[in-house]
Amino acid sequence: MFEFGEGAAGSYVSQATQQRVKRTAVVLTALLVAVFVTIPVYVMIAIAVQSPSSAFAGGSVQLFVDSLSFENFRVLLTETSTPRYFFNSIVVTASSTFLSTVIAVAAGYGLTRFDFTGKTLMARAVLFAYMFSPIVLAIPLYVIFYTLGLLNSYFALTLALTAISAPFTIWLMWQYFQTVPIALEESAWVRGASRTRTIWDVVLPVARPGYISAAIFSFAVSWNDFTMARVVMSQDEMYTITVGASLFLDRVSIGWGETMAASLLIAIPPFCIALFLQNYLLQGFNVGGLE
Amino acid sequence: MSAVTSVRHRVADMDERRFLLLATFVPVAGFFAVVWLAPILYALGMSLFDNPTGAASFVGVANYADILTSVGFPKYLWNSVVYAVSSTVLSLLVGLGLALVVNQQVRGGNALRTLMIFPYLLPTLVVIFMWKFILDPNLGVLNQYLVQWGVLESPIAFFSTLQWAMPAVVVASVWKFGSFAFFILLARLQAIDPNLYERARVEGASTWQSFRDITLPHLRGAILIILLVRGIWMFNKFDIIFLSTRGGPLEATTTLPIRVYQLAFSEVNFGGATALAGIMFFLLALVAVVYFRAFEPEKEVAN
Amino acid sequence: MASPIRLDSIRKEYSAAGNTHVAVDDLTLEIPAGSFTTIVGPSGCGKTTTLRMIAGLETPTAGTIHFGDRDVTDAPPQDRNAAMVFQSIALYPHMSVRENIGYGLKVQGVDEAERDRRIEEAAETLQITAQLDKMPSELSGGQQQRVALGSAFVQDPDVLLLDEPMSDLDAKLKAELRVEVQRLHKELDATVVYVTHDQTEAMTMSDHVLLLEEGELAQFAPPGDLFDHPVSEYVARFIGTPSTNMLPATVEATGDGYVLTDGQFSVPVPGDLFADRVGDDVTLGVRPQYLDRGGGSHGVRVRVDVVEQLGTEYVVHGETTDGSKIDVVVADDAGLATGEDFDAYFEPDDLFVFDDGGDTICHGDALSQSQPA
Amino acid sequence: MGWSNTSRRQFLQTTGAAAATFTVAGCLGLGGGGGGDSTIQYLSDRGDSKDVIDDIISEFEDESDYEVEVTYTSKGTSTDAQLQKMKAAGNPPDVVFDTSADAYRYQRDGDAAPVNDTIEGSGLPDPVNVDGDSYFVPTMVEPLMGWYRNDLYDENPTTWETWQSEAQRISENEGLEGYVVQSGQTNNADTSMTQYLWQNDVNIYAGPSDDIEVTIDQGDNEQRAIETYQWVDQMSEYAPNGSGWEWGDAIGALQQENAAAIMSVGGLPVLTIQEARPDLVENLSPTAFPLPDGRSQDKWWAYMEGHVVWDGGDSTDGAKEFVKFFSESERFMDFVLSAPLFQFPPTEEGLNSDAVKDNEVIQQHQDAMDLVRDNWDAFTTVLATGDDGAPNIVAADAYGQQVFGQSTDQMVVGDLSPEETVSWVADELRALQE
Repeated sequence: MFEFGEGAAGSYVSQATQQRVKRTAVVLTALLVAVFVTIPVYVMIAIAVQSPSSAFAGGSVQLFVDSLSFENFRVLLTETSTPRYFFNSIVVTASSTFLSTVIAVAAGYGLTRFDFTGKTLMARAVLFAYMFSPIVLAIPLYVIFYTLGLLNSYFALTLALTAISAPFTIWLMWQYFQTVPIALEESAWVRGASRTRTIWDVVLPVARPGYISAAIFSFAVSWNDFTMARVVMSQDEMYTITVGASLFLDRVSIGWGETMAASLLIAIPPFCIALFLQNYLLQGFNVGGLE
Repeated sequence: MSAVTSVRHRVADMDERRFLLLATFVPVAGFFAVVWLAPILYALGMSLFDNPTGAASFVGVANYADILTSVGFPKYLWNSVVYAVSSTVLSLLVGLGLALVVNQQVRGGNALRTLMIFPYLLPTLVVIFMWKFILDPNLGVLNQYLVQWGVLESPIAFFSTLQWAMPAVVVASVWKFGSFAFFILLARLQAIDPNLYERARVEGASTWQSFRDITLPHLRGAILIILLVRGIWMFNKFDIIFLSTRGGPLEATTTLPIRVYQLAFSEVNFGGATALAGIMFFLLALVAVVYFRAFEPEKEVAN
Repeated sequence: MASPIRLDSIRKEYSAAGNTHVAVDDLTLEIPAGSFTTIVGPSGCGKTTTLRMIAGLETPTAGTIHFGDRDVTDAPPQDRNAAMVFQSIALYPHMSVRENIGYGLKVQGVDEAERDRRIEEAAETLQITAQLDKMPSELSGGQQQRVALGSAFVQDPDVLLLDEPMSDLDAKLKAELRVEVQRLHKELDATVVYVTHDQTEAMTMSDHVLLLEEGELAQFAPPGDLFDHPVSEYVARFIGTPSTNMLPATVEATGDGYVLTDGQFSVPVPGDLFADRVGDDVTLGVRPQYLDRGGGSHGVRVRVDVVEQLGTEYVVHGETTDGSKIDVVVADDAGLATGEDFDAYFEPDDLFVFDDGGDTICHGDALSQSQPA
Repeated sequence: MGWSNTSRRQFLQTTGAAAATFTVAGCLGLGGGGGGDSTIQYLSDRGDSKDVIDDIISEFEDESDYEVEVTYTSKGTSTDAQLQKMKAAGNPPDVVFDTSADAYRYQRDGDAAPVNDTIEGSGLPDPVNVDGDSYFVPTMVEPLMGWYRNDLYDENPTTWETWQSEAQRISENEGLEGYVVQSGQTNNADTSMTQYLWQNDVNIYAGPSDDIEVTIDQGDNEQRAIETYQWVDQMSEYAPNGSGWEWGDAIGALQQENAAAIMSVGGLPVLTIQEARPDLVENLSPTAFPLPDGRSQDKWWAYMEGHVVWDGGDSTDGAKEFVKFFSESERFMDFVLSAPLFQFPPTEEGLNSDAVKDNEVIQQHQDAMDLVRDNWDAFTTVLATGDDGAPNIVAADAYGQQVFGQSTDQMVVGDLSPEETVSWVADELRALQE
């Protein structure tokens, strides 16, 4: 008779069986996750590219597209300010991504290369910044930006978005720079390069996977943002796509078809990034990892 | 040898060093002062006033006392903990599972990787549109198929049923945030020396044993950090819950951030809202300090 | 122009968490211009710190450094016309081999044509011409090391610093590169300072060896001097393989003079050195190569532990009767087996005598003069 | 509280100044965020009518010295959130588009300025009149309205009893639920529950504006309220779980043929369903709320939305000019009719105007229009529920927190009995008075 007990897997089941079990588990997990991740995206696309009357025909949702229609997109592009909102989103996302990355590279470099009092404190403060519920910060930030005369400016929204992403990007670059050997810089110094020049010639190129990851993260934060844009922007022509969409989508004449079409448009930049830059992302987390 | 230079400095180099030091920290510090420190202090200041945005009157810690003794507080706190813990742990498990899979170099692993990062980059608004649509009792495809296949007799309104609302919100959260853990863990997995596994196999360890004794210990640091950072983020998560259930039904998904919002904007009690935010901040800080003491995740971070 | 390097009372402290660690303490020496000096010593003795202070990567806590007449103590590394090869090789992963080698020249503003000429010249010397347009990650370890050498060499530095550049290479490559480095030294008009923990490298390559002991200077001398005239028990033990045997003995006065004895041997010694040490414990150092099974003026009984074959020779590891470890190098193991006993003989000529503080009292040449005629 | 005020202002200044020092942008100087004296800040959740609003504004700007800067908010609480921020910064808006109930709240807090000029002699209703001053300029009326499937229901069931038996028949025989009971903190749930209570003549409140009393659990009201909750509870048997349902969710149920009737607002359901299920529209008929036998339809919930002029903004006078201009504008009817059948003019005169008669959508749904005309006199805002229609701040606050919607949730989801629900809701209402 078979005996099952402690260590049975190790002792009695052959390596081949174990490998087979493992293989099956691997494939099953992969499939499950793939399905879990894909289905909502597919549903979004399916609803977006059908006219509402064919998507909902007969009282059930048609997921199998048999007649393509760009009616939903036409409504978005002609009857709403979607293009303008998109433009705004791209402007602030790009500038916040840039700013957040620059700040992270600077702070990450400083944290790993200089020793000064208050360094640990500062590093911790970065983490503690995330502990304050951001909802109530809307009012103080509004007051501050108002006082500075910065409401309805790309600049203020860029600052606000960077505030959300910077703690994490700083942390990421801090990690990353710890894996960049200081000997690379020293070797440049010995060969006559100033510290500043060394940063351009050596540090930045070597840290590229790190800051690309940081940039992708801050992109995600900025593109995702709703709250900060709501705080800073109060004019229709300055709204970002998420705020703008939330406004026009609650109109009486807008339904799920347009909603999904808007979602699809919003999803295009993230999709491109996922497709083209994910290798960098992995490298960034990899070397930058949590060593 | 230490990378950090010593107490005495050369004059010429000193200037450039000081310049770089200032260049790397002053903007960052100033920036943080404006966009984090000032608003936080401002909010904490407001928490000491009644009607701080109107005819403010100083009430000391009365707002704090009111919040802590209010009937709903324990329930909202519990909801927050349930939401933060379950969504963090589940995204960790999903991320870990998938990272292990992709690390096995299965065919299509790269496609999976692309798939995984995509939800993370999508705005919450869009994520919620998707999930509301899928789980909707009327339009939702999930209900449609479950009823069609005879699994359910009648559709379930996932976001508005007492027992389903929280799980539904958690599922949507895990969908969006699973890849955060995935990428960090995958990176760590790929950094493990394959020789260790070879050695374990030679020494007769089973697949499970080598996972337990080699893989897990190597991931420990990453897991600790994910739990901490993600946990804090999820505890303070507002939009995903608000957009999907607004805290309902019957406060089943009313977490502390949702409560902050209700206090601030539907009950127009900004003093109370900021006091609650203050309480949450102190709770998180406390947990973080204990966590730092107990697990020392910083060791994994800073040398 | 190669310049001499003068260190004056150099001290380097690190403080971490309230503790002060002294890495280098009161180091004074002058490295002659154009010489090849090796810094050796066990891990943590301050070798690399000393080198980094010469490079300008660390600043001394106290003391001064001069290159020739120029005080460079406070000069940044950029201004020293030094070149350095790092232990980690430190090639820039994002630059091709050509760019790596030429980076220093580029920084100095050398025009491209001149740069290319010098890069190619260096590449030829180091036999890496074929690799010039590859990326560092495509090279083998030995080739990477050559590129690192080339990068330093191409700059025509006054001072060339090498920090354990071969520690990660296999023995064959090491041997090859050792020759390469020496050849470079000859071609270059530079003072070379070379850090290693490998004494064979130190002894074979250099004109001068600086041996450090916990941050302090143990001995600074040409390799032969270090081998033949160690200034302390520490130097004697560190230099030479296998390590110098240490035999405890006592100074005794006999009727016609003084002897060092442990009961088995009794080595007569001159009174001028030992008269006032009667009764003191001393240590006799004798290199395993100078112990002889065949016979000699003094002997100790050795019990064999292990016999190792080392090329044409054998090293016998054993114990003396009082339990001290002793190694003997013999040309022929002659069937020595574990547990067997034999006598090992030495001549007073080959001895070093150390006091109980580890300082040298005298070397064998001083003893031989006192031999009774 | 002079002392506290000072300390708060100092606190504001210190924080503001600190922020200013810290940022490079500090050199851009103070103030200027919301514009100077000649800019009117206008807060509106009518993104639907953006084109018309922009036209009216540009006409206004042509004729006056003011400029109007609009901030659109989404429906729901985002107007409140925006207001909070602007108040905190000492930069309040000058005109807010909101409901009459909100206007009354602002008046109570001392934030509203009188708009007598616009109201007097205009024939407009005057729902927020305090001590002879008017504080609200109505621009539109949005009555609740139900819609049912005329192919499943043989005719309009009208009474509680018939609705119940018909809903039961449909639920049991037609493969979809007969009705929808919305519950929870949503406008749809709150208005529906309030209207059900009204249908059974429950007087939730009594007393003049300055002495509102909660009477839902007093005298006969209690029994009638219990009956109402009992009926709703029974209807929920023939309805999908509608917890947390807002207007759109209920409409979804109708559109996807999961329910055969819903209570909603105006023509909103047909406007939405028109797009996704044009084939279904002809099967939908409008209805009043179900009515118990023997009762008459004398209170019909209608939102009244319009303009409030904020007191203490930079351009109060300009704002008064603007709201007057807006109401008298030629494009005014276009504004109202930008969501026809959902928004109606604020006066009977407007209702009978050619603009309404000629509207294409309204023409297609004459039955809904008839319902509005026939019940015009019964239209009541939740605010006007004090004695003789006096403004009722408790009702306004209760709507603000959707207490009645929550009460339905307590019963249907939380399993309170109708009796318990009535006392629960009475307690909640009294708590609002504290």
